[in-house]
Amino acid sequence: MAQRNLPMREALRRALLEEMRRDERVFVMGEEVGYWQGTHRVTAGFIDEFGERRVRDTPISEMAIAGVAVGAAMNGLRPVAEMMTINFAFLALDAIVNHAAKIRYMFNGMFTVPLVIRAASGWGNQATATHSHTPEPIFAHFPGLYVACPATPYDAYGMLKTAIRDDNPVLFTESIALYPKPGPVPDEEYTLPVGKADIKREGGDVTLITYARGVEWCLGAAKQLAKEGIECEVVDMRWLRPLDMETALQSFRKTNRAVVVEESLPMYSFGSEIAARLQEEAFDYMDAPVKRVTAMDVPLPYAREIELMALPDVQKVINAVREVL
Amino acid sequence: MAQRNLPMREALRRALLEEMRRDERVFVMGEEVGYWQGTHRVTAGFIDEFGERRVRDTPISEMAIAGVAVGAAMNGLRPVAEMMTINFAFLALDAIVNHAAKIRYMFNGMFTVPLVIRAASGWGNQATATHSHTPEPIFAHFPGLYVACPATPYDAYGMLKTAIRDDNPVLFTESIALYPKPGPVPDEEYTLPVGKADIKREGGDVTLITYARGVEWCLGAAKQLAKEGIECEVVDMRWLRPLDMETALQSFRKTNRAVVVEESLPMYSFGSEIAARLQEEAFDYMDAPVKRVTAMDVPLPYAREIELMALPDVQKVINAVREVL
Amino acid sequence: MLLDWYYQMVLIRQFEETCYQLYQEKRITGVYLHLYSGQEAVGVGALAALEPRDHVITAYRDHGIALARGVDANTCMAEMMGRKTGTSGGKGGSMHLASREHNFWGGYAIVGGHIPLATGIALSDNYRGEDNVVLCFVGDGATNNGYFHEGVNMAAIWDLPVVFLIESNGYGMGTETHRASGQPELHKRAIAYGIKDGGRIDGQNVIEVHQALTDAVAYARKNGPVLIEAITYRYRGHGVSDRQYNSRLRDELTEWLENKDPIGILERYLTKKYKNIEPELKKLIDQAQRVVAASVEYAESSPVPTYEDLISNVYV
Amino acid sequence: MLLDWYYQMVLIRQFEETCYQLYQEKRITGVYLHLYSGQEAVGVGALAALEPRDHVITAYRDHGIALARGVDANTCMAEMMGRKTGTSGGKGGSMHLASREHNFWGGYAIVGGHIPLATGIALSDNYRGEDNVVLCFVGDGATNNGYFHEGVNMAAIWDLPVVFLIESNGYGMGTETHRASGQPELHKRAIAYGIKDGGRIDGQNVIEVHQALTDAVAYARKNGPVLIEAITYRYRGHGVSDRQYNSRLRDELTEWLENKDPIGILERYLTKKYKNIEPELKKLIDQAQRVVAASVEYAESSPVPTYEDLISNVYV
Ligand SMILES: Cc1ncc(C[n+]2csc(CCOP(=O)(O)OP(=O)(O)O)c2C)c(N)n1
Ligand SMILES: Cc1ncc(C[n+]2csc(CCOP(=O)(O)OP(=O)(O)O)c2C)c(N)n1
Ligand SMILES: [Mg+2]
Ligand SMILES: [Mg+2]
Repeated sequence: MAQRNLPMREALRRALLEEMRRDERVFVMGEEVGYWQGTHRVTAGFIDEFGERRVRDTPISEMAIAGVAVGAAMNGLRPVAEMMTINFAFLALDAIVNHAAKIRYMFNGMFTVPLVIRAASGWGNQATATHSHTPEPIFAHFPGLYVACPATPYDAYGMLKTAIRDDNPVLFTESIALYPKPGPVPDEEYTLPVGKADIKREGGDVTLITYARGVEWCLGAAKQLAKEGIECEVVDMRWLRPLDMETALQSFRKTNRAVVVEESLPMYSFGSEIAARLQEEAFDYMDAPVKRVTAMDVPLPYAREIELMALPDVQKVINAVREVL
Repeated sequence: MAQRNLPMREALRRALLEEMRRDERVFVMGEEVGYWQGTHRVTAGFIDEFGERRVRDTPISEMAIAGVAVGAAMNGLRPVAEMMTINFAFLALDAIVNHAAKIRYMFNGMFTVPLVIRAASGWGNQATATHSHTPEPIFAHFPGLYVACPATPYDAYGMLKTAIRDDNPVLFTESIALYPKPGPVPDEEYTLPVGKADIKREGGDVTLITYARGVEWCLGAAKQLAKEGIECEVVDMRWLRPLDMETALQSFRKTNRAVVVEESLPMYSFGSEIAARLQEEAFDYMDAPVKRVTAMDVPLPYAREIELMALPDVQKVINAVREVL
Repeated sequence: MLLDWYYQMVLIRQFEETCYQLYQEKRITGVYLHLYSGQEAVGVGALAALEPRDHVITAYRDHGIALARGVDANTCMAEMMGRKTGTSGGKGGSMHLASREHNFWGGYAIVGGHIPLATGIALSDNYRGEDNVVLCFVGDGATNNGYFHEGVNMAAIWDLPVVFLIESNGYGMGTETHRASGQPELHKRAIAYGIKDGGRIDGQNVIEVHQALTDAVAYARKNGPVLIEAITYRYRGHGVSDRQYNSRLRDELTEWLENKDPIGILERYLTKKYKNIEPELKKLIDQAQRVVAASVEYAESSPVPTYEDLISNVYV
Repeated sequence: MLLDWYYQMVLIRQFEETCYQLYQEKRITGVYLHLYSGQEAVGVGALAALEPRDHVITAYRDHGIALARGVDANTCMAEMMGRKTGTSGGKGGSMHLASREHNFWGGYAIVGGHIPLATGIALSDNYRGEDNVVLCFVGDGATNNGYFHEGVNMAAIWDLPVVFLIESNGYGMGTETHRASGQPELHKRAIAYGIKDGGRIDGQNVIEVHQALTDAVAYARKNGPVLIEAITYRYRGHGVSDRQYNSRLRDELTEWLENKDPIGILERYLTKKYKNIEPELKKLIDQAQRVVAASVEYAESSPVPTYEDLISNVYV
């Protein structure tokens, strides 16, 4: 099958563009998605092709971006609302959790909320404490919402199309650090199933469970460890909700050892849930405790040197793997 | 020592009243804290004693309640801001996480934010999906904040005084269901240390780790199980941040079995973190997987019958204990 | 038309007072029950200004709006009692009535949270080239929330046909408007968004409400958002757990009940204008009582939701 | 006084253009760097209207405010470069300058987030019976955020002495004011809070800014909040990563640079009014250049933070 190397931002852009061409009900709204061409250029060129009706620049009003999108979705459209970065989605937490995620349930199925909220996520750009969150697990705590976090251009394309076509509200996060990273994307259209994890690398010695940018660190660690004959299996969860524990458990039952890697903070987070589930559901397979690699438990500082110290990296993953072997 | 049986709401009220009398810089603000006497009557009578200067009714403006309190704290006061219920704190998440919790760090200690945000929490009143959150772990994910969640009038009194006197921002949650429940409170003033868990019941067979309203379910289960000769140790974490894992681990190293009980939703939550930590830090002591008892992974419905099905209760704790024995 | 409004107001009053009674008897349970008694003319007059194709949305004080929109009293009462036959299958309760077929998009419990939804609902129709209006009820207290500011402004910049109707009932729970709003003449906030200021109207006079809203709806359909403020009063406090009544409030309540009751005002108007209309009014009152009594029976004989209901409709 | 303002504006311009240069050379790194070039008269004129006991707070476009408030250029530049000697120990960066001793409460990066802080800072002083004023800079884009609505309204109901000064530089990132605000004359939003409308002023004329702010500050000190709007322009786009420049914007920029530059305006005023002042101006320009050059040296020779700094000051 013909394919092309695309940076993740281009893969996302292509998916969104195709969906807008395919379905008149799909439109984008958010800060600077139009004339500015999108802060992360995912909507570059859209305003020219689709005009102001379908490409809506909004005020700096996160509560309303989310809330208006919910209303539009309830009444038959399929909004793709952009939070410039997920940090600003904190201002929309109520609209996302109490409205997007709950309306279908509260009214017992009377309304459908086919909404995608896209948000750039992650840290490591000296963006400092308020602008450096990776809080996907926080949103994934709440039922009623799906949370999608692609790690490659291939996944980004297929998952975004899936998210747009799904009738449930989806928080779709995009790692800022991954936007420019290229990867192969087939020319032919495809979608990827909701809530399906993906084995990004096979290996029999230890399972690395991660998502989004963590995949990069895990694959980096796996490559280095392979030189010493240690084979890591890298499980990319891809969706934090629904969470495909089956795939993770299958791998763990094979390797009997796991490290969970995430970009976010350590407490009450992704690693917490995965570790809890592994010991709960595969206790008899545990040859070692599940270790977690996360950012340090501090707000992120500006100065590059200390900012990098606080973040996960390949070496920290390697160290954790050695601990569980 | 002389003591008195007080409902938790009275214990809280007494603590707050004493602190306001003791320290002129302490004041309360929030929706209906004044003339309405406080939605949960924790500030009943305050407006008469302290007047509008120190007892400030606010508009329905959660972002500003938190944000204004932060500014006031930075500039030398010690606000006790009330979120009528923690559900509305979602609207203040940014102000709490990005301002209250981060300002000290971002400005490298230039500012101090001695702020308490009180919020009534919990479900089980047919308050329905948007009004039934117990999201303490969500807030406790973020460094820079303390999160206090008392389970008894004794703790509520001592912890609230501590929170008010501490120079860090504290989210202080109060279980709605516990407000009317009485318990002994010494007449003499006392405070309780930040971040210290408490053994609410000793026992050698299994450790129940919980907080706030979960203590009630755990003690209830312990009582029943004791009749069969099963002795539960009940560890009340009291603070979700700082999290006193040492106390929990000590108990676990003794019993080798644990059940974590919480009122909140199952995923990326309190039970996740505790289970992850136990297996990580006491792997060699695990005789069984750590089980979790939580609310079901659904929004809360109105109808009483099905609402109660979704919630944790004594029987569910007992069942989980049997599974780990 | 006037008789129809009279009937609707009486029906709402009857429904609300019955709810109150049922709550005292613990036949309706829970903590939240916000009654519309006293505010009937706002809902009835305003909804009469809409066409069926237009849309309605409100906050948690939603019983009267649902009934005035024509939603069956049976399903409303069943929802109060958490029954499977309720508008929301017993899962939404008092604060979350809705009916898609009536273009009644529901009651919402987070103060202000429904305001951007109104803008979004309007956006959809506008996107499709339809000129249906959205009528969005807003509490006085809600106008101080960020949702109001952002939601109204977004309707303004996109010229969407939304009528934001503020029900100024004097309080947001216990706080008087002037203690919560720097600008207590709330309709004046229209200027902050460059939208039409629909002014302040007497919310107790259903005829005046209807007239003003007819104008506002016509304006909105053509030109974009309108902000309008109706002065009204809630007889049953904020909600059933409101324990705020002191003597000042009691005097205030008596004054409204005696001189500004919306049903009384219309009744006086009708009896003055039409000779011998009393029997007809009496018939309508009887009818309302029968409908509400039947709704209680319907609700109480309806099944409660089951485990299946608990876990269904979290997702599509 | 005029010469002092002139110096401050030149210092800011010099500082900002140096930052721009350093960023191109990767001697300042990161993604956020929002320059104040073009807006100097607003900050300088407004701060000149304050007493030292008054307070200042702003958003992330904060370099000019810090310098105009008298914060040492060395520590500001050190913060840009993430050094231990920076105002915030290198942990806050460009968007988070502050100086407690100057009652400069900082730059804040969440749009609108600092507005309630301003109200809270004012509340504290007011609580203690002090009549110090808080000057809160607000972006035009920020006025559409819930924080603005709630924060200003709360200042209004408590009559707190806050001057909310909107820096209308035409854009919130790339969106023109009229596309984001239903009411593009932002000062008119004062009426929504029942506070003093300080009107619209020319933000490029430091003398006019100073005069208007002197009035506003005096009013606020006595009576409560003021909302005032200064029309201005940012020369360096939204931030250093702004890649929006098209020909329309280039024409616009040229027009402002040539005819409405705040330094140029004051320069023309001074040279017209005072004979032979040019050498003095030249001296001030030289001085500013020296100060900024020295600040770069200071910053680059300062130590970077260490692990100890990374983990300190999370809590008291
Ligand atoms: C965001 C939020 N904050 C607080 C509450 C609690 N609350 C429920 S109703 C209410 C008062 C609302 O007053 P108003 O908007 O005037 O409506 P009314 O009850 O008078 O109809 C408050 C504070 C809430 N539901 N949501
Ligand atoms: C809540 C929030 N939303 C979005 C952003 C991203 N953002 C940063 S600056 C900005 C534009 C602000 O414009 P304005 O208030 O006019 O200030 P100016 O940059 O013109 O000084 C935006 C959208 C943010 N920092 N915070
Ligand atoms: Mg009201
Ligand atoms: Mg601007």
